Amino acid sequence: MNETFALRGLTFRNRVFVASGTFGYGDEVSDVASLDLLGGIVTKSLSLRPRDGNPPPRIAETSSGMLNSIGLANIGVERFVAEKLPKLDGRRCAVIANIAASSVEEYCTVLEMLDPLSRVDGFEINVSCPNVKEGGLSFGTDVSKVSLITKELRRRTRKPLIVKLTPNVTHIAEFARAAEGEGADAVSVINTLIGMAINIYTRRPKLSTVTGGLSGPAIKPIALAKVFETYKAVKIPVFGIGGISTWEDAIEFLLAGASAVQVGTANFVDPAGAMKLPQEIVRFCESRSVRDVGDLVGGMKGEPGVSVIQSWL
Amino acid sequence: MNETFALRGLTFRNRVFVASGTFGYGDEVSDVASLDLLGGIVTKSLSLRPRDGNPPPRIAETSSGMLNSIGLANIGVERFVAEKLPKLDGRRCAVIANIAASSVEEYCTVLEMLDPLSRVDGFEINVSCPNVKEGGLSFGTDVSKVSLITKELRRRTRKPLIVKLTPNVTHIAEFARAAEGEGADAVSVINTLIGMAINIYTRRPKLSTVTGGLSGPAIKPIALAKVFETYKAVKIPVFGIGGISTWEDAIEFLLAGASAVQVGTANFVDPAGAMKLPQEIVRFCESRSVRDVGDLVGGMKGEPGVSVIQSWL
Amino acid sequence: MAMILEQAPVRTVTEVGSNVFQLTFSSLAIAREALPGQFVNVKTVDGSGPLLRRPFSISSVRDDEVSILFNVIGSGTKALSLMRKGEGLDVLGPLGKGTFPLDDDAYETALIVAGGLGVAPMPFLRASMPRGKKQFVFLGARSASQVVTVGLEDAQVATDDGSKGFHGTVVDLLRNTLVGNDLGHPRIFACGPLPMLRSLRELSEAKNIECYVALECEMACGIGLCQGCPVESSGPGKKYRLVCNEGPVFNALTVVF
Amino acid sequence: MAMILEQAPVRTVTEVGSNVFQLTFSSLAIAREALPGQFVNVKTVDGSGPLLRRPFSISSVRDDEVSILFNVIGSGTKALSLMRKGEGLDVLGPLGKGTFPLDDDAYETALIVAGGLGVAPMPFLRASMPRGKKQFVFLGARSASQVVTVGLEDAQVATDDGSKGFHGTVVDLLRNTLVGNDLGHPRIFACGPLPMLRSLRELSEAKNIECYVALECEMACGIGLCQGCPVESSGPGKKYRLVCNEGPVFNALTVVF
Ligand SMILES: Cc1cc2nc3c(=O)[nH]c(=O)nc-3n(C[C@H](O)[C@H](O)[C@H](O)COP(=O)(O)OP(=O)(O)OC[C@H]3O[C@@H](n4cnc5c(N)ncnc54)[C@H](O)[C@@H]3O)c2cc1C
Ligand SMILES: Cc1cc2nc3c(=O)[nH]c(=O)nc-3n(C[C@H](O)[C@H](O)[C@H](O)COP(=O)(O)OP(=O)(O)OC[C@H]3O[C@@H](n4cnc5c(N)ncnc54)[C@H](O)[C@@H]3O)c2cc1C
Ligand SMILES: Cc1cc2nc3c(=O)[nH]c(=O)nc-3n(C[C@H](O)[C@H](O)[C@H](O)COP(=O)(O)O)c2cc1C
Ligand SMILES: Cc1cc2nc3c(=O)[nH]c(=O)nc-3n(C[C@H](O)[C@H](O)[C@H](O)COP(=O)(O)O)c2cc1C
Ligand code: FES
Ligand code: FES
Repeated sequence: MNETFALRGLTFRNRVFVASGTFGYGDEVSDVASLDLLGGIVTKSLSLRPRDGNPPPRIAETSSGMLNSIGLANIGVERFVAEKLPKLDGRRCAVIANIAASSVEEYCTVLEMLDPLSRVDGFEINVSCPNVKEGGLSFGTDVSKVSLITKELRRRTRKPLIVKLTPNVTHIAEFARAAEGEGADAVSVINTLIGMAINIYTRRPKLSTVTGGLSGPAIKPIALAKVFETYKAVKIPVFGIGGISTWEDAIEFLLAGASAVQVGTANFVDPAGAMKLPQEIVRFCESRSVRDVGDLVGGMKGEPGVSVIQSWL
Repeated sequence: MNETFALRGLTFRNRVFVASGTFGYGDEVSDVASLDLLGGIVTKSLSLRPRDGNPPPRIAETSSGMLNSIGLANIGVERFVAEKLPKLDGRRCAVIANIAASSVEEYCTVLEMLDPLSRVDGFEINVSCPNVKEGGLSFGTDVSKVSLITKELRRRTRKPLIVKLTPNVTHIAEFARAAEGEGADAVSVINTLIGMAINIYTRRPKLSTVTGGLSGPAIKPIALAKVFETYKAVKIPVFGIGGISTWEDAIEFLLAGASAVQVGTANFVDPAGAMKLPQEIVRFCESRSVRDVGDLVGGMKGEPGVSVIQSWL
Repeated sequence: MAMILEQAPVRTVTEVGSNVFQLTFSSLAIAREALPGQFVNVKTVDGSGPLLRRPFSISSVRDDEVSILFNVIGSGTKALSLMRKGEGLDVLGPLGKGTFPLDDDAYETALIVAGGLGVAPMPFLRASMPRGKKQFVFLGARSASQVVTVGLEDAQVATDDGSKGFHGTVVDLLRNTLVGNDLGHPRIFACGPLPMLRSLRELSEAKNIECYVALECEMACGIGLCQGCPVESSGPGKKYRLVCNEGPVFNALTVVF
Repeated sequence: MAMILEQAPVRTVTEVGSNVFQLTFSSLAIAREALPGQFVNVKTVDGSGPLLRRPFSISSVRDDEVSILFNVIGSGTKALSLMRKGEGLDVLGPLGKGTFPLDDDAYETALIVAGGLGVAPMPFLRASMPRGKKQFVFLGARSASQVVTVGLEDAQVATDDGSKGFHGTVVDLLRNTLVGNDLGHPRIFACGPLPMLRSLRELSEAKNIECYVALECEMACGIGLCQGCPVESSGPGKKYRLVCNEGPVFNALTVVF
């Protein structure tokens, strides 16, 4: 059984990752979860300077989902390098540094600081964080900006470069094509959807920034459709993200065209859950005589089934 | 307590409606639900000719939501007029005819057929049904088409004209402004979001059309954000739609800027539920000394609350 | 044919087979209105289950008590299986205008054919059968442990693996029975997996026996609101018919399945 | 300080006040590691509750048994209140590095102040108190029916409406007690609604008494992964501290609330 997956010469142990902003820097939960079982971890978005993030409240639960408005709170690239990266030494999973920035220059600077470090295996570029006013949103909804950022970063690294796209656009395929056109090695689909919630008794928004990012099982059908749209539009691999918590969810994304998956919000509910997925995916493949997990990628069949729920009979 | 709400001279009994495609033509469930308690019903989208709709399967359940791919199955405007409209005679709620079409001419023809009929109180224009290949999608994601349709229909009717927008665009406000600019009396926000689901055992999509429309509580935070965006962009009233099932949900939409709400998917779960909302909204207003339900519209306060869940103490 | 929406108290929840439960609730109104082949669309009152209601055939009716029979498959049936006596079940029903036609004189013998949990509607069907009709019941299952006979103890049984009764499919069993037995004017009433219904349709066409089948499909509302449950019609006119509204029971010749 | 993630069997679920439940589960590992002021983040194993876990203060620890005390507020606490003996509770804990500091010599007298269900962490705090410390417990509630005294039977009670004990707030009661009584070196340990904690901070500043408060806020993970639970810090340096990780107990002077 082959579980591995390669990107620009880098081979990942398997196709399951933890998503940016949902697993810290990988050092928080070593008591209960082993990173070694993952294909890789994507760090919290790193910016040049440390960021305090948004005022509280930053979290609101919704039906099968949650809203967040963290505001890219992070320790900054320097402290990440000094304090966090050493703790990831010896871990068998890949480390993908996710970068957030408020200017093209900042993206470049942060990448250049991280690129020489051997423990940084690749980059994911957050062009789409919807809840930071000076941040992502403007880039992620403008095709030319996504092209520009990809181009500038591509010139600066030979490591895998993944562009993480926002779903809050009419045609995500255009953005994927732009990234592909400028040499991105993969795209990640999707970041959170813009959402909001109001406390009707206080009449105040439940998030300090009024709107925030929606994630969790609620968005899975939307994420799948965006992955499918992207898969049809580009040749580079797609990281599927959005509402994944079970191995069934992961396989659904692979079939829709994702080459690998990232688990996000589900880590908050079960911090050891993502680590179980690779093995469960393998078990599924074995039971279906699939020899390479990669054979599932894009494996959805064209014609839908007949309209009958017959599982009870 | 004033519950009423007026649009272009037409006064609705209250601010709760049932959404297009989720309550048939109003005659199906008279056993358990009284239309008289509603502000109005919006009919299933009507096209010039009857439409068979898409092949099965048309429905798939998701986390706190559902996907549909009905394909605008409807009996056509002629049979609607002959068979369904008479059954709505004497009902105290307004009847809003929702129109779907595959060309600007078809929109106009259907509207012209319905406009002279006194039982048709107004129109909602579906420019955004995502699951009909020749239908809505192309119009709803193109600002100039939304302008054109609004303009042509406005010339043909003096009755309230409501344009129902798709959420599958980057900036819904642009579309709302386009409709407003051409004389729409209101906009409805939102139609369903594009989504999909796959049966991992058969590897087939769960909908015959592969992708379909996501609705239900899962999308409520997204719908609220779109309503809020629209409310800030236009002066005409907004019908808030998306995941509403309780009176609390309805009030959340009013606070976000909706002048009225439409209940959709929740009708499938409780066909008598929407009828209870007007009274429950009134009760809430009374308990808060709000004299006019309309005073809630856009009533969200700017500053968010402090980050403390203290309800348990 | 009124449709009732109410919170009916649960009377009993019993495990009647491996992973098979019978849930009985009290609703005089539904008990009075129900016709064989109809279904109810239910959810737990506390909202612990999934978003949409779940449809279940009405399995038996006695006084004010209505029973359904189900397999625990996913979250909906799981939540139902955990209900306790006295809790409220949120029921919408009885639903479906297409019911098993029992009251006419065009048949003398009822051939009741069920595969797996397709037995569900049959006890109610049998109890509703007019006097004077002969009844033969044929049950099919994968193996002995999966045969559910609640209320159908006199049935002839077929198992795919031969571990109980006839070794083969229930349709083969019926076919054998038809050979050499004079059943008068028979009519088939069937519920079960699609392959079974298909081969039954073939048999009935070959033997020129009227055949009524209970179909099911994904449903969002169960009451004709959503247009979500089409089955292709085989005749002229409308392309699709709604399973929830015009079914769930159809003459096998009128629909494509 | 290990963090444990396990499915702990429920021992008892008891209604100990109006709408207030005590749930006890068995987890030797958590019982051993727990410190006063820490919390556990729980969900039902069968997934019947909401998406996210729910945080609850560790209320008492005895041998392998850990208890939490909660009000039924919404779907999460509802699902917990319906759990039965033997069912698995999905528990993550003990959580929080900010705990009630008990073991030093800088105080002689513990002033334990709780408002409403802020009593939750106090039985465990008291049981962990080193010998030789004096303890005074002050409970505040809206009215007599809302006083929950599980494990704190010797407490002085204040009610807003005077229906039990002192007529006024629990902070007024404490203020009165401070006047004229020599309490040695006191230290305040508090949990309760924000207005109470705020007026307590004022009192403690005025009287120059160290004051530790258990805070709570919306949490997605409870373990430092999501950055979702900031409280503004009053000192220099970092603008925010995470309630789940650096709290939930803080010295009242170090945070803005
Ligand atoms: C008219 C009719 C009568 C039925 N009678 C019986 C009966 O008597 N006994 C019995 O055991 N079952 C019966 N069923 C089937 C029963 O409704 C399903 O088994 C039940 O919905 C399973 O729900 P669940 O939540 O336990 O499982 P889930 O995990 O939700 O469902 C299992 C599978 O069925 C699909 N599914 C279930 N419900 C829906 C829905 N509403 N829309 C779309 N897909 C769905 C799911 O996608 C999944 O693949 C009947 C169905 C119909 C339409
Ligand atoms: C450190 C800590 C310790 C606590 N200790 C106790 C205790 O000992 N006893 C006790 O009764 N309660 C305690 N709570 C509060 C308890 O967690 C909530 O009462 C509980 O989450 C309510 O959940 P529910 O599903 O029943 O209600 P819901 O209806 O979900 O919640 C009620 C309200 O709280 C909000 N809310 C609840 N949980 C979250 C969350 N995770 N993120 C965002 N908003 C949320 C909801 O928005 C809603 O306004 C504690 C909270 C924290 C943070
Ligand atoms: C609390 C939280 C913080 C997040 N922070 C980041 C981030 O810093 N950078 C980023 O690219 N994505 C971030 N995301 C987005 C996730 O990586 C992921 O794309 C999204 O949540 C959808 O996946 P999910 O539904 O599995 O959570 C964050 C998501 C959440 C819920
Ligand atoms: C089964 C189904 C059919 C629908 N048909 C139509 C339709 O014909 N025309 C239309 O404008 N919207 C249609 N809608 C969209 C709804 O009116 C509504 O905008 C959407 O479902 C979001 O609201 P909800 O989450 O409350 O369902 C349909 C929705 C569903 C679920
Ligand atoms: S299930 Fe809604 S129309 Fe049949
Ligand atoms: S709750 Fe996630 S960091 Fe505190």
